[in-house]
Amino acid sequence: MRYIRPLSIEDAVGELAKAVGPAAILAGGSDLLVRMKGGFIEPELIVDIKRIGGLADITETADGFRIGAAVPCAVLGENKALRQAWPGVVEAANLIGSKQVQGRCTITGNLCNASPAADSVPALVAAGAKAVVAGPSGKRTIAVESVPTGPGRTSLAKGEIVEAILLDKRPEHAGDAYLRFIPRTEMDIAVVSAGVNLTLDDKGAIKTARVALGAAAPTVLLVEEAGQVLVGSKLDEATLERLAKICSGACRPIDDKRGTIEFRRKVAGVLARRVAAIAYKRAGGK
Amino acid sequence: MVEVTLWGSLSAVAGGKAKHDIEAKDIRELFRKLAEQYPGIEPWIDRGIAVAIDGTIYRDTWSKELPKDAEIFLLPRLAGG
Amino acid sequence: MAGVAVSTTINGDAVEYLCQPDETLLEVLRDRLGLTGAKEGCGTGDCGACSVIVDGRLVCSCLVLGAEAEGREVETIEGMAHGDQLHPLQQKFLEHAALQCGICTPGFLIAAKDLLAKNPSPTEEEIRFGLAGNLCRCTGYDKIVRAVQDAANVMKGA
Amino acid sequence: MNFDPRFSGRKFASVGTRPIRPDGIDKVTGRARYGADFNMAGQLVGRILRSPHAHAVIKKIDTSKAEKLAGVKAVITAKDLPDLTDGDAAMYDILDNSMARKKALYDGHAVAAVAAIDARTAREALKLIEVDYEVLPHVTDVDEAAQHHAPLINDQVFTEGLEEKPAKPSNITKRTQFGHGDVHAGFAQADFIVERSFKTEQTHQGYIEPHACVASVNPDGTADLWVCTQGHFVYRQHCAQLLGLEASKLRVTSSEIGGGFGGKTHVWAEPVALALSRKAGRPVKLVMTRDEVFRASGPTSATSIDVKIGAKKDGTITAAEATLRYSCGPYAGSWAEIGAMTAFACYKLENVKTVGYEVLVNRPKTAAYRAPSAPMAAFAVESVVDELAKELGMDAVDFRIKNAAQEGTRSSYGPVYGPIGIGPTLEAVKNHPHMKAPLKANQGRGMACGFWFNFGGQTCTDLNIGMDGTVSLAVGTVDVGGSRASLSLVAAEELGIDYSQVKAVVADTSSLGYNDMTDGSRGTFSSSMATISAARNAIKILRERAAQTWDIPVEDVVWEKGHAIAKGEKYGNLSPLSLKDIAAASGKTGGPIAGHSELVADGAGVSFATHICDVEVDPETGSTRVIRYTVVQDAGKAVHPTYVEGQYQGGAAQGIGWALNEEYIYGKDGRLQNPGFLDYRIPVCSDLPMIDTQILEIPNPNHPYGVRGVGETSIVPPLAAIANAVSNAVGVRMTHIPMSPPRILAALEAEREG
Repeated sequence: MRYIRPLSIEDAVGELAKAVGPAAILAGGSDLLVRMKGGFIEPELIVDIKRIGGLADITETADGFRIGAAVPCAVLGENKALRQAWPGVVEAANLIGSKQVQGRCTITGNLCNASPAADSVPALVAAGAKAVVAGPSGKRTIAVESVPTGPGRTSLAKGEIVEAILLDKRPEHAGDAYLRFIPRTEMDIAVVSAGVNLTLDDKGAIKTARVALGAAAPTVLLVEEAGQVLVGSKLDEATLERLAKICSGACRPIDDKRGTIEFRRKVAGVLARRVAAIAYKRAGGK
Repeated sequence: MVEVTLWGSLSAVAGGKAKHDIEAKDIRELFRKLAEQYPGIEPWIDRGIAVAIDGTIYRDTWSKELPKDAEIFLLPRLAGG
Repeated sequence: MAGVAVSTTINGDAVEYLCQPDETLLEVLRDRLGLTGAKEGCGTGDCGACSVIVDGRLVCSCLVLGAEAEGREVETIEGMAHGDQLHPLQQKFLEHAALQCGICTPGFLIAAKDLLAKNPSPTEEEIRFGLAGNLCRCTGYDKIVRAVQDAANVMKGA
Repeated sequence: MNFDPRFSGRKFASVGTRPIRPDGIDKVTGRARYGADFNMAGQLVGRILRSPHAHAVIKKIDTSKAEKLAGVKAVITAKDLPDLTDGDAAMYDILDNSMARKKALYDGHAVAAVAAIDARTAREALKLIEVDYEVLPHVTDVDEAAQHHAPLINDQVFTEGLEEKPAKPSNITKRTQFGHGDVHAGFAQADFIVERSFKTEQTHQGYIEPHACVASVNPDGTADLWVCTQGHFVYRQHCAQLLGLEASKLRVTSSEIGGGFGGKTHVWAEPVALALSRKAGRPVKLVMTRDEVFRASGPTSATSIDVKIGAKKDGTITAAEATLRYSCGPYAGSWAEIGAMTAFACYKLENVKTVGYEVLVNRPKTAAYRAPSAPMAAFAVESVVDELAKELGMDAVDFRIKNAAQEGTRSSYGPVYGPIGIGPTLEAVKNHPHMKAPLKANQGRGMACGFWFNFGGQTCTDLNIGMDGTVSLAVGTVDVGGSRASLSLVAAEELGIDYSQVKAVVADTSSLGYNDMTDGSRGTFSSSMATISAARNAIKILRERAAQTWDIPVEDVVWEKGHAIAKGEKYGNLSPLSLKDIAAASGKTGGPIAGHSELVADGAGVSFATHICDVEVDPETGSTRVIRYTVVQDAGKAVHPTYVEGQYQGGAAQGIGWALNEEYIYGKDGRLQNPGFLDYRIPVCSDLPMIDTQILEIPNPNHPYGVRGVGETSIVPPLAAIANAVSNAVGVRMTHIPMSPPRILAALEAEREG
């Protein structure tokens, strides 16, 4: 086993591309070290990407925000501009694990770990976030929802690293929010979760909407029909009712130690309603 | 002579009788005489029997005297956390 | 397996060690450096008993590799008191009997120190959510929360 | 020994104060040494290979490849722990549980172990051990296991306690029965009867410190064991017997213990560590992982309980009956028996009958968990009591007060009660401001009562007075939550000196006589009795030394407030001698001054608690939050009230976790699905409110200071108190613990659909 700490993304990609045995990328390590401890993965190469230039920074650009792959979730919460623009993404990131875990974990890691219950992913999907992928054949930018392909599986090729997550600049009257259901008040993995991202027109009606559900299917679900039902509304009761019904119906959940199929279906609808109301309020809707 | 009451399961190995009159001055003698009369009780004594004398439970003090007219109740010896 | 040479700072002192690439900072602290104040309750980041502060950030040392400490500053429970002067949190934990078995105590003290550094006047709710990553099975948290509240008051006055 | 344990009603100077504990600074600075914090020269790392199957015959174990791995110093299987138990069935079970002999009986059962130079090598070695299993059908559910067609876990088990030995073996090891009167006649008199069935899932004590030890066996048969345990003397007996060592040559030192709650009351991996050390010829450190703690230590029983209670219109209970089935893991236990004894202990009943069935399942060996078996029985009984009060149209507290046991009541488990605290706790609750506080929508208030016996037992204590007048107190009951502070207070009280002059330590097994373990809430009760006795013995010597100094008869010397005083006018000019004065001169008056005591602390006083709980239920998700909680409990006498409060709060918090979220979840494959703190959800700080406490002091007549035990009773009422609160909040009667959100939501949906 080798531990390396490359200083450039090219070096990191190169090492990963030529690795013979299993290789792992280390940013926050909050998933990787748990899997190593449990014996689920025995990497021959660990590539620590935290010292690569730019990967530990959040930068505000003309197009929005670029969040480096090694930025701990706690740092997202400390960035005022990001918090104001994307409160739903930030609150999702700051729900992962404990304060201790938030000091280490990253939204990129959360995405690439490819758990359907990852907290930050529904918020990122609803936000229309993009992932910048660096690989042996250059860089590409893809929608975050195209990264995970199933529990623990991603579309990334050998040698590829997600080096940053991009979030758009916010227009006027925009808001996002994220809610999850857990049995305790902290420390649990989401039993089911929902993220909503809205923009409003000048009259306060919803202009665009994206709704995503977590722990409701093998990957985070972007429920396009749920977004469509919101567009044009001011979140009246009938719309919320339809939203809940569509979200419950869109779920393809499983029975497991964290919840039942019936529970997840029902609560997906409940959370969608509640989270839409929060996002609407944040966007300035009344 | 003291009157001793056995709990339900113990009376099953003591001729199905819950109440027994026994001439015994202390707990040690009580156990010895019970075992003589009902050999099936012996493994229970080995596993541990507590004795309640007028409501106070004795688990290990076999030298404890049994006052006349006292209420004597046998109980299983328990585990605690 | 190739060992990794690490130069770091622990409780203000320069420290060098050689560790395996998959060895956690918790293992390094406990097994190589004799700093057994951080405890392993789970090894998976779920109990907070191994909490330490790395470069000003509260982390579970079981979820950090020893190799990652290169060039960092690590604070552990062993560095919390100044000589024979207990930190106000340590003193208040004693006064409030905020510990029974005490196994979670080092982690709680480190987490509480981090909490008060970031928020010197936390509400009860902020304390409870701020310390939610530290499990205690003995106290029901009541006396821990009160000790932190009391320590916060003392530290503000100081 | 001539020791008078009777309550004296004295006034206290030290007892009842709240000083800082003697082991406090070590614990806030990280210096305190727990099970895993100790090391020996040349120490190896031990690790255990565990069965992935719930039930399987072990056909063959091939360890040859592991033995050949560089750095491996010993590999053992059950062959290295031969059966020396000589017909002692309970010890045989402990042996078989330490290392499976013929069959693996649960997911996590130990089958082999290695000692190697480091953890990585040990882990590699485990992978090289080849075990050939023949997988058998398994059963993990208590009700399914009790069925006659269930897979048999042990074909030598024929149910005990029946009038005739059954013809066929089964998974029911024992039937027990308690009660008096005639329940049929009692139910015939009842105007209202409520009958319900309940289930509770298996929970774990959840101590944060995994089991850990360092074992060192020497070629001459001497050995040392450093271990986190609730009873090092008991561990010594177990290990000596299982390893064939002489007890006095095995020194066991109890480390600081990071929580036990009953789970560290008998040996698990310690015999394995000793066997590894014996084979390797080097010390071995063995620390369980969290996964191993959940899979292979001793959680509490899962239960299935039926309760039936009848009452007259005026609120008098006429009859009460319960049938209790408790899981024991794969080995015989007496857990339903305790449930059957405690179920109705709070009430004065003319006609009562309880029947318990001990049920074997393919789960880890059940161990004690804080007032073991009582919380589940109380959940079932107190739920029915609440429902019956509603049917009668009576207030829940008044109904309980009307039927509460009192001094002179025949308990449901047999003996007649002395002075007890159930009535006073109920009266205190009735008058508590919490009962009158307003509630909002979806909030509900519940209350419930609980009982625990409390234990005494064998206890030995040494009290040594230094030449500077300070006192060291060596006790043999492990300090699990501040007892060194309490016992120092007791020594100070009895000697009449300041608390700061006393320091209590827990002595190892070679330094003190035998002590039973710290269980059954006995630590402070028993060791305080022994400390008082030891102090009185020391005072006798102190008086003799003073008499010698003054050259007067010892009968004329009394001990008051830490001083020897010459009594009588003729000694008017003799100024009192302090303990310090006498100690300073001890070298010339006869040598060291000490008091010893060895006794059986019997006569522990039963204790009762009543809890009040407010919850808020989210009717759309079934999520339940405890928003206010109050514990009222009889302590007999609170020696260190802060630590008594701590016990009340801690027990309540554990009960809250059990009530709402904690449970062992097994898959169809018989494997534990949630062996970690992520999915075995013990309460976190933000889950709980402050937990208010009210200490009542109804003296135990059998202790000089009136002390009862305080540690366990507080976990008994919460399950029922929360279930009653949920029922009052949203109108559904929850009969399955934990009341997790999916269960509550399903119950609410069923209610809405009618």
